[in-house]
Amino acid sequence: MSHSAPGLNYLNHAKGFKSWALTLDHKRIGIMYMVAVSLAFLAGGILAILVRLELLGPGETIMGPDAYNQSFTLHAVLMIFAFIIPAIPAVMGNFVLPIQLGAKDVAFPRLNLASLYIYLIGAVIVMLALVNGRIDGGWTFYAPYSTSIGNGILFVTAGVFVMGFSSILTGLNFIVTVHKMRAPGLTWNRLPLFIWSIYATSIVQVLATPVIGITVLLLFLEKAFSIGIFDPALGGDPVLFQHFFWFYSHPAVYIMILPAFGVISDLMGTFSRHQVSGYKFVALSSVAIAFLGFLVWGHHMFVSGQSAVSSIVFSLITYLIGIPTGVKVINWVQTMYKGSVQLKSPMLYAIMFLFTFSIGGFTGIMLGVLAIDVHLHDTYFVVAHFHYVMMGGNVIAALGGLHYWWPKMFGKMYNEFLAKIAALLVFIGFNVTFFPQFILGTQGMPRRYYDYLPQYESLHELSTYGSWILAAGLFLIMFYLIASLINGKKAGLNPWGALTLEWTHTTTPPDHHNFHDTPVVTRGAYDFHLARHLFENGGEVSELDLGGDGAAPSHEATPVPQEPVA
Amino acid sequence: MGDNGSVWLPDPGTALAGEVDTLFWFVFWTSTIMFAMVIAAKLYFMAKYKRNSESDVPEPVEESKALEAVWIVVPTILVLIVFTWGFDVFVKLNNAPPDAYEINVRAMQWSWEFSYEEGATAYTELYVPVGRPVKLNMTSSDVLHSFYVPAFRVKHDIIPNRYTAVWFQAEEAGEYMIHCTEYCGTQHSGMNAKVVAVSEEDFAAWITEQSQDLPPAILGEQVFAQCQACHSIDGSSGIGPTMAGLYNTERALEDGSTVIADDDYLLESILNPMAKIAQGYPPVMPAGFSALSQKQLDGLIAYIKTLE
Amino acid sequence: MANPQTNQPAHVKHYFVSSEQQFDAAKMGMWLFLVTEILLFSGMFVAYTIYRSWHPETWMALSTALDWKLGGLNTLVLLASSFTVAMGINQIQRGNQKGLLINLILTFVFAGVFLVVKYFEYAAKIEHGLLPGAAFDPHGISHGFDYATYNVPYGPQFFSIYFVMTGIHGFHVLVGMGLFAWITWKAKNGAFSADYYTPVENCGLYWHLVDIIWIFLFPLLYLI
Amino acid sequence: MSHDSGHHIIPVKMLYAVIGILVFLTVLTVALAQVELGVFEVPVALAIALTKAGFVVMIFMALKWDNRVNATILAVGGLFVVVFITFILLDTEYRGDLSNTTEGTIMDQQRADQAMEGREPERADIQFNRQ
Repeated sequence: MSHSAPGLNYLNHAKGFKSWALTLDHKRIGIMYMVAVSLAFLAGGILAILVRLELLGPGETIMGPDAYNQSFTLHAVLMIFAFIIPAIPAVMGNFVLPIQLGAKDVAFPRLNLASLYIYLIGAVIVMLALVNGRIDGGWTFYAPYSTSIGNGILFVTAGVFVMGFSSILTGLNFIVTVHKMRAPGLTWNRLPLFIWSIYATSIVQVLATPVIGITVLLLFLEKAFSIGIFDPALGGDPVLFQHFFWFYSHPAVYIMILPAFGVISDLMGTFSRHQVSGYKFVALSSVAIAFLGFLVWGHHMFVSGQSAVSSIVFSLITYLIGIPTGVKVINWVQTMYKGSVQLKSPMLYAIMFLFTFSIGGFTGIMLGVLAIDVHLHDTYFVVAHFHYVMMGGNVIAALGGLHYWWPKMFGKMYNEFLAKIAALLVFIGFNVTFFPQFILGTQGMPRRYYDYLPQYESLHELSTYGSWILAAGLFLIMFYLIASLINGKKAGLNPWGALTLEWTHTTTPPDHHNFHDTPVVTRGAYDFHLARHLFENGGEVSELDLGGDGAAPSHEATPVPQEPVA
Repeated sequence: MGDNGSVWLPDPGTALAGEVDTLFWFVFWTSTIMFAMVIAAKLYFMAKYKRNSESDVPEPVEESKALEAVWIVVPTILVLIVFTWGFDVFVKLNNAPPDAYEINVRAMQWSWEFSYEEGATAYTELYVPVGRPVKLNMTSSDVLHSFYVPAFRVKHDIIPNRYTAVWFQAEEAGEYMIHCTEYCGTQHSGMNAKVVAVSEEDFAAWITEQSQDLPPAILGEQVFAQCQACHSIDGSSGIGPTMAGLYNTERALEDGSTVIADDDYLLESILNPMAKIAQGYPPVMPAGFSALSQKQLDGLIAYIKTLE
Repeated sequence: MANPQTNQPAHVKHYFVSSEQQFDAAKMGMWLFLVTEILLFSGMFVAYTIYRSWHPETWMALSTALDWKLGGLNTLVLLASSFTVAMGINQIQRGNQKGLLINLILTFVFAGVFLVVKYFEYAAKIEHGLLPGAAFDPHGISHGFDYATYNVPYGPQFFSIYFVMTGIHGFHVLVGMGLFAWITWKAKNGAFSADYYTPVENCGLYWHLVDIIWIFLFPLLYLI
Repeated sequence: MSHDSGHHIIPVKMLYAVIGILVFLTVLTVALAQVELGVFEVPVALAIALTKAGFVVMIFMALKWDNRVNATILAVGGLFVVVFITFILLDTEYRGDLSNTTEGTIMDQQRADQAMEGREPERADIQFNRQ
């Protein structure tokens, strides 16, 4: 196997600012995305800590109502548009997806780089709102409140519009890449579930994001020219705005959670060294969920004044989507059954995900019940629910994925002991922060409240303490990951014994062109029983599996047919 | 976690709230049991199938179609039960009995106005009779609000330019919090009020007392609580002109003309604020005040006359 | 001219295996992009549908405020431009670079004509206060017709939807003109051949979509 | 998937035929708009527009000879536009079906009152719930 000069990889084959800023390499773009979304996460996280600090007691604790209202709004906008939506697809999707497909790059590398810059421009425009009037009222921008405040809303809508473009271009790129650039032998049935879920996510991104585009555009025009589509004072209909908004924003929930499903599937398979139970179901249900996700937006609007007919239809379809999601959870648990489970830190996050996401899922069912939602809508129950899904789902999975692919990305191992401590801190901190909020919600504490009744104080206090534990865990992760870059142990080719192409067919870190020769795939992503030879010597797999199944692992290149399967 | 749920749910204040709670507990316990099963299985598998040897490669498991069917069919049945049940209670929650006692509610940034057909108007306390269904016809003067009484498990958004409604029948005398649950600006979390449920007799007495002819200026002072965010009474300038010493003076208008601030002008300015815009002030006064009753309007004007 | 390493034509990027794969990928990407465009416009069509179903009388009354002759003319202009694009692709598929160039220039001209007509339409509306939302204030008399009669409830919404729909569409025409200017320039330099004309194909697809949107806008706004 | 799917050369004659049809349909829809069609007005106009769009998509955009995947993409896009419109109509057409919301707006009601009584709208203790 002739790689380009030994020791050269995508990180060091070219140096200098320009080699990064103008790179077309999907791996470098993924890394740059990682830096960008991490900054967004840091900013959003600091705001979250401030918000929790303010809620430590009733009345003013550290800031006044206007500062508080803007803090939670900016927290939401940053976390949703600038962090969660791009987190897994744009970072791990970019880095891993082409390699898992056996491709040398995504289908449109220039577009890929463009979407990174578009994302950055969008984020900057959003931040401009801070110095150009205020933005409050949450990330939902409900009219007519949003058009009644200062000009900050113009910047936020413009920024969201621009970031939406980035999201669309990424999704479009991935769909084409999955369709057109799979390696020979990599049939749909052999695709890693991570690919399936990113594929499903991309469908949602392409179909839903344009609608938030037109929605924020109309909101922009409503603010700038009073066009009277949403503003009731001019004869518009504010409920129509909510339809427009949720037509995107509910599917956006699936943009956030579907990639997490993919990461968890990969982790479950690899660390159980076992076929993911119900592979076909898990794969196809991702796509089914992506489509069904478009038919349930009205469950955010049961008390908004929409017709009862639509509430009923939306409620019913909400359950239809709950079932496949539930079965997926069971499939992941079942993957461990008669498997060979290894509790490395990435797997800890997968295990944690099963816990937190299940709570998020069950409380989602609770909120889908028409009569109960009347009580729980816009209370802390909803806040807790979506944090269990978004953070307990997406962020936990993203952390799992980060720990899983970190060695491949940088060729360095982090400190496994610290990683386990951090995982524990995150788990405890997360649950202490958000579980009390369920009870606050059922007790009737409305969300987006700066001040509250004294009866809610003890639970708020608990929640705030939890946020400190959570923050400690996250800072610990930041610390040892950065430390690993400086003095981490060198990572092997395939430390987890995974079977997807990024582990079996690339060096660590990968070569600039991923593969020198196009790999040929002869087994499914989780067919560990067909790859026994890789594990014969025990320990971590340290050799590339270039021969396909049956062949002995060898450094000798096996001739690879060139003709691709499109 | 008893049936009245001191930890999870506040005491229900209406019979319908009790029905909601029953449904809540059904979903709660079913979910908890299923969740416990999933977590138990997870922990068991984690321990039982722990990797013993690094070269261990387990055989794939034959997937049981029957088991898969169970996972799909059982939850489907459960959610269909929950859906039907939830739908049933939802319709009850949203359909007020035809004989309900109706109260008009106007929400605004950041206060409430409850007006009774007998003529009484309240701002911080919504008096209702115990044991009689009460229907609130609600609308908003500015942005979206939402009317929420946790103890009654009722909530509905309040929309400008449209009436929405909630109804409830308080079972016991007492006070119940009202919150606004749709974000409406700086003082969103301060937009609270109370339902005060009293016996029929007390309610009758209250409403008679409140609907009594207060001296107009006193009534006007009460009503003026809504105006104070923009109009001062001490001569300082706000979003709108001050009311102090306004009566019967000559006012300059935006269009260059002038007008005497007499009764007719004040009335017109309240009912149709865009007709004559005072010079130097933005035309932002909401039209919502046209909903005030004749008596309230007379009261307001009487009160403004008293402001020197 | 071929890439010595892969024996592929020069226009094939290194991460593609063949010219075919690259062409298919580009085209699929374009179709996906067109779908996002459709969904972007769908929001406006939804607003149109809802408000029309709420206030059909306003919609019927105010469609007469739009000049169907100018709208119809623009429809024909766009159809013609779609035709010239299709012809251009036909020409380059046969290797006729000059044929392509002529058709591209024609398309560009038609797009320009469309915008000029649009300009006159907008100018007339603005002159008589047929404006979106709060600015709606129909006034003035032209050809013996009193525009004030257009002052009906929900007229502001009609003109909001009219201006936003045609405005976004017009913006797409403008972008299209930019694209055609670019590929016309490339075509002039002989960048395209029967083997490689992907940008023409994709710009063409975009342009046809702009045409299709107008095919719906015209009857919905001007005729019914 | 056929390998020369994207490179079908459409005969010039067919292009001329299609532009002919499109111009004819445009004239037709304008002509029909001058006639009173009542409830059929909208469906007829939409049907003609859909036919025209169909010709453009199939022939000018060559979807007829194109890869199936591209046709699927377009179909899915169309489907979601329909979903978008239908589900919102489920709300707007049935708004006020329970007594928790009124069907009409306060402005409309005031306007109706005004028209009926020919005077300034009475202050709005209007009650227009459907019982």
